[in-house]
Amino acid sequence: MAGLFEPTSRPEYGELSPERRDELIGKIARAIVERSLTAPAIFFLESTKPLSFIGSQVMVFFDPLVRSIFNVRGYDDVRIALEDRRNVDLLLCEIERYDAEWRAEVKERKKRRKAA
Amino acid sequence: MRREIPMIVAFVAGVIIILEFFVPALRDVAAGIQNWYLVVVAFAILVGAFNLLRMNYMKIRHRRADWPYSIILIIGLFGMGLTGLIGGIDADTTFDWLFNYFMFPMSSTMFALLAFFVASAAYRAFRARTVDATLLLAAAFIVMLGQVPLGSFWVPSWWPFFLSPAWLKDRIMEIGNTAGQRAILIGASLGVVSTSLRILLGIERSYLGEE
Amino acid sequence: MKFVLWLADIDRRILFLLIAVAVVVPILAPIGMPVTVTPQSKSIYDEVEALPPGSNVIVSFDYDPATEPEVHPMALSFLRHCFEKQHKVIIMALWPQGAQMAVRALAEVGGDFDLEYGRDYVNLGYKPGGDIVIKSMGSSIWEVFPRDMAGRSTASLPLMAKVQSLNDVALVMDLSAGDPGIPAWVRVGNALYHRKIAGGSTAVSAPQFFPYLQTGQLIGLLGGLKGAAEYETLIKYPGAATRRMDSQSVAHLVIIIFIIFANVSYFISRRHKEGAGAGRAAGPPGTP
Amino acid sequence: MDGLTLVGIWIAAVLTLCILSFLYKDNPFYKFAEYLFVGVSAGFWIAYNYHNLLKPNLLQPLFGAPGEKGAFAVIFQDGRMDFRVLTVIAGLLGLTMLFRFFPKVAWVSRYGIAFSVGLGAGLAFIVYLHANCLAQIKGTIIPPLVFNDGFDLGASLANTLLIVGVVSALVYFYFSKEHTGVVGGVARLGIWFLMVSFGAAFGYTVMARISLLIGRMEFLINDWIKGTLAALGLL
Repeated sequence: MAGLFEPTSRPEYGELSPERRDELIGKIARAIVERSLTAPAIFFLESTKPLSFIGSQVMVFFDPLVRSIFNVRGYDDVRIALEDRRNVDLLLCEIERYDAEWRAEVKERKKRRKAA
Repeated sequence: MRREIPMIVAFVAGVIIILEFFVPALRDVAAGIQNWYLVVVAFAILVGAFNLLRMNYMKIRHRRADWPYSIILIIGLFGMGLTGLIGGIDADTTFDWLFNYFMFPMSSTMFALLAFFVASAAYRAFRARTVDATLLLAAAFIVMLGQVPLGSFWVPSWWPFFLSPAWLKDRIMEIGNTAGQRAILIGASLGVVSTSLRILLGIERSYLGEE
Repeated sequence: MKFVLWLADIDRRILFLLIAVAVVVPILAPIGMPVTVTPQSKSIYDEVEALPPGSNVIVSFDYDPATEPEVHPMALSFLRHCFEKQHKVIIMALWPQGAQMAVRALAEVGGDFDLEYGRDYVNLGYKPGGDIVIKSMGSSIWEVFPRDMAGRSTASLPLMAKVQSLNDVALVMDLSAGDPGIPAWVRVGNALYHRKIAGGSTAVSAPQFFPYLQTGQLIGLLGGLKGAAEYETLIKYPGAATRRMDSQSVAHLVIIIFIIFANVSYFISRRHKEGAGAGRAAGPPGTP
Repeated sequence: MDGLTLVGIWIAAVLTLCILSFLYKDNPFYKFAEYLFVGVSAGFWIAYNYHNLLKPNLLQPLFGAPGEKGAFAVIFQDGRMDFRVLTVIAGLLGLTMLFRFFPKVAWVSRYGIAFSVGLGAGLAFIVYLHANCLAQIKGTIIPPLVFNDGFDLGASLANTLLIVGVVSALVYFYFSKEHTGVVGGVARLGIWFLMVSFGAAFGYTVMARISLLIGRMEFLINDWIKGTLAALGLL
């Protein structure tokens, strides 16, 4: 029984460091924006925000199963991040910020290509 | 051997299911192991519930943020679970009463709450900023209008049918939506098919965990 | 200009209030708007009508209380239609809450007909496992469901004695709030066993199923509350869904007005600011 | 309405209001309901799993049910073979899953997992290929020009758009980051089709959520307020 209720090497019950949180949020935001999914993602996140905790608990429930079948990195981190609803807001802001940046960059690149 | 035998088990189980379509004699064998699968899934659900209990117990023990609420969660889990296990789950049992007056209202209100957020998300996110966003907005707009009686009652008789919300909605669903959803279905199914094949051939082994 | 900026930054609680009013007023003062029927709903109705009386129909309850207002009215009208046509109804569930919803539905509809349990309908209860459950039913329903919800041996029920596998079933109606649900029945029930599958689903997942309609893998689809209201109209027994369409109409109208306001204010403020950061007129999304 | 039902309706109403209080702001009442909901749902699932699966599909075939002998009794008392005894294997495979929680013997759980993953993969391979891949491709191989007693412009347009939409959206999936040349142009078109799908899905989502809210409001108005007034003889 010893290991059962003890922390393991996995960050199962820990809290997310601000650096790790920002890294995760940045990564998700980039993946969304670069696939041109900004608009649908904002709508989806905005409209399901109240359920973030339930989402995290569903992840806890399926954790042993998901982990059995797939090798998902960052599963724990996403789950822990979801427990705090404020992180969804941070993600929304980051998507909007990066979207503006990315679109400016693409425009710039097109201009340069035309000039060349 | 701790990895090889499970890999063989996975291969044999999967191949029986596939071969059954070509070898009718395997039908009884397949039927038998399918029933086993259901039992294993039932155990997997118990494992999930236990993991939920374990995580919340640790949250309480280590006094993490919001830990007192985890006590409520555990009370709910045992209250509902034990009532059902001991008293049965048929109509007019205590379990049924708990379902009707605890679980039912919470489950439905959680999702009803989203109505408000969907409305405010529509207000905040549906802006014709780019071509993408405009298409999204236009499709959503027409579908919302075309779905309800109020969206069409104002249409006068001389109005061209191809500009009526109900007609436009049907075309969006049958053409644009069907095309997009079908691409998603095909793309996702190719992913599932290749993952399944990799599992059966022993290329994908992450389900075996670390060494 | 001030008004436009105020609109762009409106406290979302004002929007919440407007939605609440839009929903509540029609409940207190019903309008009674007519419901038009789409071909997707009509084809399910026609199929039930065309089956010879006494056909075996599976109704799979794969939804939960969270989607009850949309899907439950479909369950009620579909059961009513089957019982009117004297079809034999086999109830099952791939969601545990679905089994409980089936108990409710039978209590609400059953009393209006002269029905005998085991002869006219059965409730086989819930099994976990989704696709595999349906797959097993293709070889033997008795084996997957050895006992019904109340613990009686399935093979001993007069209705089930004649229904050994999916091949003995004329139609499957799936009431679905996700997967396992319509997708699982299409994948296995239709693709492997060539059963006719009809579906009633939440509006959230309905758009996903349109590709199946075009290929005929799904014979028909009731989508959300509108679909439920359509079926009530078809069987000429208006109920909860038809009633709820009033509130639905008004709420849609309010949201559409929101979207128009938001875009007008967005364009005006963008022109006003001429560029710089105008794209984020709404400001960062904040908690309520 | 009996007393117990009235009590139940009041509990339901209070829990409903706890959750709706989130509209004002995140608060302890909402958190209370949120955690309770997760707990109760898990408990519900456990009870159903036992009564609807473990009992009829595992325990009763082995140990028997009222009026019916189990496999063990047939074998050991009557001395006859009963193949239901093979269900023991299912029980053992299921039990291995529980070993996950003990790091030293966690490898045992691989048996149950490997069995269910393998079997699931076998079925998924066939049904996804059949229903979601081949059938969908077949549904897209349709004539771009339709003739029904002459050229049918509407049907031709619909078919052509469907074919173009599916192909371009697939191009987008597989070359999503390329934005140059012909492929980039086709992928761009694919995004537009996907945006129409998402827009339609959002329109439907709005409809769904509103429906659910209507259901809750009907409960509060008709069952709770009017019901209580009726029980008190005021209505």
